[in-house]
Amino acid sequence: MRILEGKGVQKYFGGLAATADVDFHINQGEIVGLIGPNGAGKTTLFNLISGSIAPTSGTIMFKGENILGLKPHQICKRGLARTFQLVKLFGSMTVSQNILLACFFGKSGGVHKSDAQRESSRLLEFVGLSGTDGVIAKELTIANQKRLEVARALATKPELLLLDELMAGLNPTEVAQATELVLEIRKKGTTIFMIEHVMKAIMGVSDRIIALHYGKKISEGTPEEITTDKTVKEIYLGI
Amino acid sequence: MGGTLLLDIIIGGLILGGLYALIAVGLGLQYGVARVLNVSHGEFIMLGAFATYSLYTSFGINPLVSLVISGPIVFGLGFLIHRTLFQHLRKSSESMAAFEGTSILASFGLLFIIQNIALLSWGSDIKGYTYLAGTVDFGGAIYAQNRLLAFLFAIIIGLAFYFFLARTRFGKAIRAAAQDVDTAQLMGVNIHRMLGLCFGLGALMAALAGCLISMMFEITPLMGLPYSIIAIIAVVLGGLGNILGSLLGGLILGLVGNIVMYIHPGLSLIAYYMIFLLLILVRPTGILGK
Amino acid sequence: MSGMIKQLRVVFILLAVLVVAFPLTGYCKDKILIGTAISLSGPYAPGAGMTQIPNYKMWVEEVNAKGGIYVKEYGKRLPVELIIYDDKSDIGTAVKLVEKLVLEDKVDLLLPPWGTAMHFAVGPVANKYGYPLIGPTISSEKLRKVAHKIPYFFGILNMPREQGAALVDLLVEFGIKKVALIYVADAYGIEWTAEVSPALKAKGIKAVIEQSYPLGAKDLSPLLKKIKAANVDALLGMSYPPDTFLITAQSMGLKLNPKLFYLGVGVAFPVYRDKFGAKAVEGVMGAGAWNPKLPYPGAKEYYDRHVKKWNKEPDRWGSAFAYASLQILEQAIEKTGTLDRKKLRDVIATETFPTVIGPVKFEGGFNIQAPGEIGQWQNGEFEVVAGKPKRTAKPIYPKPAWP
Amino acid sequence: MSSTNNPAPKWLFPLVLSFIIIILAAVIPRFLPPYTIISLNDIFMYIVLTVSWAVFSGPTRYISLASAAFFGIGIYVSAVLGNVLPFLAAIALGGLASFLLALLVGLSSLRLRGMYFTIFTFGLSELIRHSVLWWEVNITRTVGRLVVSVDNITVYYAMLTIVLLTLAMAYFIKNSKYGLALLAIGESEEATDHIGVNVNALKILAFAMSAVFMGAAGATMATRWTYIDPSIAFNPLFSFMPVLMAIFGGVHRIYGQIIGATALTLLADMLLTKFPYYYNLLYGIILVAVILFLPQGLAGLRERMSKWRKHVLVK
Repeated sequence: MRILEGKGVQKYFGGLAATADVDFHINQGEIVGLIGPNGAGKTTLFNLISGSIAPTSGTIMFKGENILGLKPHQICKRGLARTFQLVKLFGSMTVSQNILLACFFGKSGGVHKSDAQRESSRLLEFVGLSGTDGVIAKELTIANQKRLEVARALATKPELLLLDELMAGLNPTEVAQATELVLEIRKKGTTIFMIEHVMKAIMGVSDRIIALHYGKKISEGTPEEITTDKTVKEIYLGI
Repeated sequence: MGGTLLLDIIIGGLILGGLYALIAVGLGLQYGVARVLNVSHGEFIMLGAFATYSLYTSFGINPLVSLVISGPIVFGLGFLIHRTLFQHLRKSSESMAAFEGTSILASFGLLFIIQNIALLSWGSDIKGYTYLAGTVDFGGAIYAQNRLLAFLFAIIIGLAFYFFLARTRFGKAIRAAAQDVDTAQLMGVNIHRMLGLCFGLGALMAALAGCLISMMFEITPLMGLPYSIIAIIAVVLGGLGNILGSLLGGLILGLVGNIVMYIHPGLSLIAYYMIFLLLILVRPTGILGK
Repeated sequence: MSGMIKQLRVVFILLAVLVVAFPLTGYCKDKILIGTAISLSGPYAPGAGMTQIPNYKMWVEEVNAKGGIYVKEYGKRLPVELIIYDDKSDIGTAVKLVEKLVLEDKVDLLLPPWGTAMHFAVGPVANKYGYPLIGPTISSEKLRKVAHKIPYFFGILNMPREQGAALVDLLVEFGIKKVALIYVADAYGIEWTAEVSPALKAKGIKAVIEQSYPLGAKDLSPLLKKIKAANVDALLGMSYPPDTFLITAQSMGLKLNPKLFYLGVGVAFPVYRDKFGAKAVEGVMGAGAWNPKLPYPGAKEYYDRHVKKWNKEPDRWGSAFAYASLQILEQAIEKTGTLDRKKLRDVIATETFPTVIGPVKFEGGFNIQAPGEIGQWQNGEFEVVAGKPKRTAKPIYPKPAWP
Repeated sequence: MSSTNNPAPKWLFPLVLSFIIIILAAVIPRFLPPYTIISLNDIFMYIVLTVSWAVFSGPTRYISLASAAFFGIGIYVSAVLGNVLPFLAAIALGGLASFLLALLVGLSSLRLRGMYFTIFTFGLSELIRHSVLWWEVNITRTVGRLVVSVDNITVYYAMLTIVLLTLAMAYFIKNSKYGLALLAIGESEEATDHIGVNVNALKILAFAMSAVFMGAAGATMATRWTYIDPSIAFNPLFSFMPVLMAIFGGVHRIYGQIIGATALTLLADMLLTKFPYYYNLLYGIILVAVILFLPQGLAGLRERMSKWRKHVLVK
């Protein structure tokens, strides 16, 4: 079943197409990777899906409903959450406050405070941050900030999670941990759509990969197909 | 009526705008670069005006010459204030946002202090003198000499500043610092000295504007705040951190003010603020903002 | 033991406080305490610092040099002590400080603040506590509507009704037919226009331009250019000091030379003459008229004392009125022989008082004696030119062109 | 580490405190000199303005300079309708008018951030002031209105009630999930939106809520001033003072805001009457000195003290 399906998604900034006529779909339970060189329009596509920016034209169906043009909070309430390329935590708030807020306002909404607190501890343990509840978020290491952002997104109870460069800036050990985390999230039933530059990681974890270039989809397929795709090799892998 | 009068009004507006531009560029340096929203900017204008007045009426010193005396003093005062007060605040504030808050509070303090000292030294009376009040006639369009002079000053200083910012190393450092202090620091600039100089330069321009204002209007120790407000509006309108924007903002304020004053004096302030608010809504980061 | 010492100490301190505080309770009256909350800072400070505060201080000094005011009920002269608070040109502060003067400092008398708005705010408060107040800087027709509700308040300055009528009479006298009427968009401008505009119509004088402009304008040349183009006989500006100065400077620049040039508050200030020069302002007319040549006892002496003490001339608008209001207060105390404010009020309301602005008499709370309504600068003196019987000089008409 | 997971005392403390305040406040006017009550009215007024301002501007970091507009609209409601409406109705209407005006201001300024928001709100207040002035000059042809005056004790109780309501509102918003969300808006508006918070609605609503008691306070205080005109009612000082007082006391703590408002009002009172000619000088020096040594405001003092105490105890 297709949980997310985009048709003819276009976004122009001035006269420049950030994404031009992109068609894509994500199946329930999949992990799909989105790759492409800088400026290929990956983050723009995420912004369009999550409602950060309004599209020029096209449709994006989420669970059979067109969500294009909805506001981010409305999309979140429908079960779609995301993280950001540059971490956007509530830096001066505590780790647990970051997550509590997502519990209160996310898809489930109206959660009682004690339930939210339980959920928060569970999520922190899940992403490997147990015991940091009272720490001020901006005092965490970059890797831990990224984990916290994932936990915060999960706290909204998403069915589809968009991860924007989760592994950028992490060392090899941390990359391995992050990969593990992605798989764990999927195991719990959340579908994942992720932008990644760390090729080894994304090839290892994705079921399917979409490649963008200059706002256009140039290729789509299993990791093996992508690595052998001529066009991708030429423009993206630089071979 | 008709075309020539309208042109006349527009030129008149630009002339007043020139003065505002001068004030705005001064504040633009202090707020755009040094990040101090200096509400006491008008007090430095007042100091400049009273220095000119006192030197002229007591010692007969030509108001333009008096700048040579009052200019460096006010510049030094501004530099010193930044060194002792704002630099310290900047270091002790945990974030730039916090610094903006505390610096507003401190500059309010400065406003009260300077105004009170001026009241004690000059009394609250209205004062004034006449200098260059004569007019210049451009084929029927008449302008006061002192207003033309103010405009001329504003343009010269504006252009000089533009080239200073665009061409010199120090100017480039200022521009960099307006965008991002860390980068400027990477360029090897002594950031605190530079911010202090910017603040001093801002005060200097205020004093210069004060000198010109004292030729055009009557002066009192309480005259400062309205000018601070004009400057803040012009800077924001032009785009924070953009010196050319501040210049433009000042010109626009003067121009809009004069045009609405001509069309309907009774509605002029309403129209004035409406235009300003609409401009901000259309350009939410200022006319020359990113 | 130590507890007892502590108790004793408390008793001792209480006694000491009582001894110290006793004279303050007014039992043995040794001075007249007068208080005022007036603008030492903020936008009203220039006005207050020119028209009222110098006169307040000078009067206190003069009274005390005589040994004080003789108060019969105490059988001796009581010196005056003046408490001045700064109302910051803020109504809330003014009201509060007046209540502090009354309730906490327990002053015997109050002196008024500066400006129409402040008088409107403080007047009712003074009235509530039964303090007579003679306001030298309120000029408002609205006051007539509320005067009966505040019997302790007296308006001594010229009101727009009489002053406006005098101005229009002047226009009729000169046979002026076409005028421009501009006014500042504030209480003063509106009330004046409300009086003058219909009076002009009644006399068949045409106001080809009738236009308000905002307070605090920095450039009125667009409006003045319109007036110049309209080629009127008279410019009537119901203006406040900043715009009075601005209109004058810009009219000079534009060579706007109507035959009669009248502006509101500010023309009568000596600084107006000094800024532009006596020659330049020759023939300019303005609101308010008093000068030391007026034949009232003490007028010349008052002027000289003011110049000597402050090294500046009193303004020809409200200064003498402010001083006169103090003279009235002093005379009222001497007449009644008491500091009983009810009695003082009744005497002020009914008797006639010789002052530097002439014999002041209040009817329904309003002074019916004016030394003059409109003045004109002539050879460096602000001559009274209207009402006609009070003239100290013949009006110059038409006004000489700007130099 | 902060100890936010122990709800009982956190609830108990303000409850007990407010009881004490209510009881004291009900009894106090009988025993206090009348001028002290007048002073308290002023303190109450500034507490309402400061705490209200901080409800929105504190957590979100959107520095609003529209307080004068909200306060002023309340004043005008009271001046225009004071003759025909009972005191309480005028107060309630003042609050409502202020609420509606704030909704409008909030709606129109949604696009703006940082200083642009600040100057926009300032410009809007000035626009409102000049529009009211224009209306009075050209339509009613009278600038300046006399307000029906109300005795000081009644004003005192009205202001006390408004203060308590303001504090209650501030407290409940701060400790609710919406308070947390406002704080998050101050950190990252985009992220807040993406975790399901209707940011625009919350911003506008909080802004409007913060205006209610400013308007009510305006309607109440107008009766003390007896005379008002647009420049008195919409005096920009009422926009600046709450900001100063909040920063002076400490923006992020309600008690800091209360202390800031109280301290600066008392300080002004004291200096104004003791040193009428040096008042601004001393006031300015104190402002500068406090901000130099306590950049966190007076509330920072407590944190400093406790740090220092720990330091000493360790030794």
